[in-house]
Amino acid sequence: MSVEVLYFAWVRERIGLPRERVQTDAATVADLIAELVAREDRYAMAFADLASLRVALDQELASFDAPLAGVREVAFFPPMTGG
Amino acid sequence: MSVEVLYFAWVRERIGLPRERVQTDAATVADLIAELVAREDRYAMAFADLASLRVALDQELASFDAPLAGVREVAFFPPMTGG
Amino acid sequence: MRLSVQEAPFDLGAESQAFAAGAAGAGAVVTFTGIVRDNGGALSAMEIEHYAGMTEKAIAAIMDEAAGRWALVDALVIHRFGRLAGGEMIMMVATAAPHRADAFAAAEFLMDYLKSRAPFWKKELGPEGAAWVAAKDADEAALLRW
Amino acid sequence: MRLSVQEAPFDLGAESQAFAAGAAGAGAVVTFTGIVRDNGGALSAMEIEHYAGMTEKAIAAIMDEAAGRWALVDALVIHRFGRLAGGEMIMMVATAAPHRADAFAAAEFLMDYLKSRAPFWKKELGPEGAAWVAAKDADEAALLRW
Repeated sequence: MSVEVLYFAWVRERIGLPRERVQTDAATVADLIAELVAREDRYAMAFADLASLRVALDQELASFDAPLAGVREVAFFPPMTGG
Repeated sequence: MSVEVLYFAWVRERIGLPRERVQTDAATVADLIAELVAREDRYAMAFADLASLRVALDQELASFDAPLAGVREVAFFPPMTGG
Repeated sequence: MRLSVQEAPFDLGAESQAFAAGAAGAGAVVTFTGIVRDNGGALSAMEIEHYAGMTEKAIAAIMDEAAGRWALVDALVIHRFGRLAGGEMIMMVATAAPHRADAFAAAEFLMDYLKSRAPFWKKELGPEGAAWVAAKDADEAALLRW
Repeated sequence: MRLSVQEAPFDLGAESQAFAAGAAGAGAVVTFTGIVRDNGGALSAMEIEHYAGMTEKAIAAIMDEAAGRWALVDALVIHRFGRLAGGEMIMMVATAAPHRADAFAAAEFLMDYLKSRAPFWKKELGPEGAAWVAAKDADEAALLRW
């Protein structure tokens, strides 16, 4: 399947792009991260510390073990600092 | 001695005036109240329930057993409802 | 810090804007505005009596207390007296602090103390006549949290 | 209820005045305004990134949650993104309720959730360069009280 993957803040800066289309057979968010990390160092750097990362599936906060089936948009970002 | 006595809100309405000069030898606020209550029914009505009254001496909240020596202004009023 | 006890209406927009713009170093500004409730469309009016002289002293003491407890950059209290129609603004409080927790806490503290320790008395003028607003036990209890 | 995620500045005075005037039946209006702190006179700037699309949804969900928990007459959230200079207003929240406790609680709740659950990220641009603002443990902990 194909998902749109978005990156924000320092995740975007480390990976070097704001979004990309990814072909994947990953069953969960964690599987998708493992695939990305295996690609290149810049992904490994961005995903080095999952405790400092958050993920949203179709614009809803989710956990790293959430399934990807049916998901169109995955976003990775640091803890939010609004307000 | 002579003190200025002020009344506010329903205390003022029951007694029928906003302020008056009072000649008194009362040692404490409670003594002053006793003298006023002995004067007329309207004072007795105003001071019938001390739990629903507050007193200020020279514009500072005080208690009913506070001494009156040196005090120039005594004010009686119900619990405040500002804000 | 500024306090004003006045009969005239105040301009919430202008006061809020000027307060926030003047609070150098603040990261957080909180305002509270009290309004005469129009009870279900039946516009009531309110008469606010106060103890001229003591009012300013009591509010200044409350503001000093707040400034001692929290890291405030600035604070403002405006409280009206006299006759107010339903929907009119009775009073406002504004606090400015580097961080939001201090601004919120100080504003709530000021409101709790203004409710029960500043010498104002409200009389509601409704369709069935006039009645002094009774102090609420909850308002007195609110002071215990500080 | 109204929410706006925008790059343009907003007018705190006009927004506060219009919000309070439009909140029929409210006795209490609370506003919170977040401002870019100028650190000791050394004016810094801030770049705010956000997740267009999710931002509005997340804020709307937070506002619905607040409306379900407290007796609110109205609520407003305005949050900016893009580049802001020191002293500029970042965002504001306003709540209107019959009574002050609800207005204060809802405003604090909205702020706590906007801090940690709305997809905004702040980057501070200071004299020594740019740095992403780290989320504070205290902000995450603040959510536990609701």
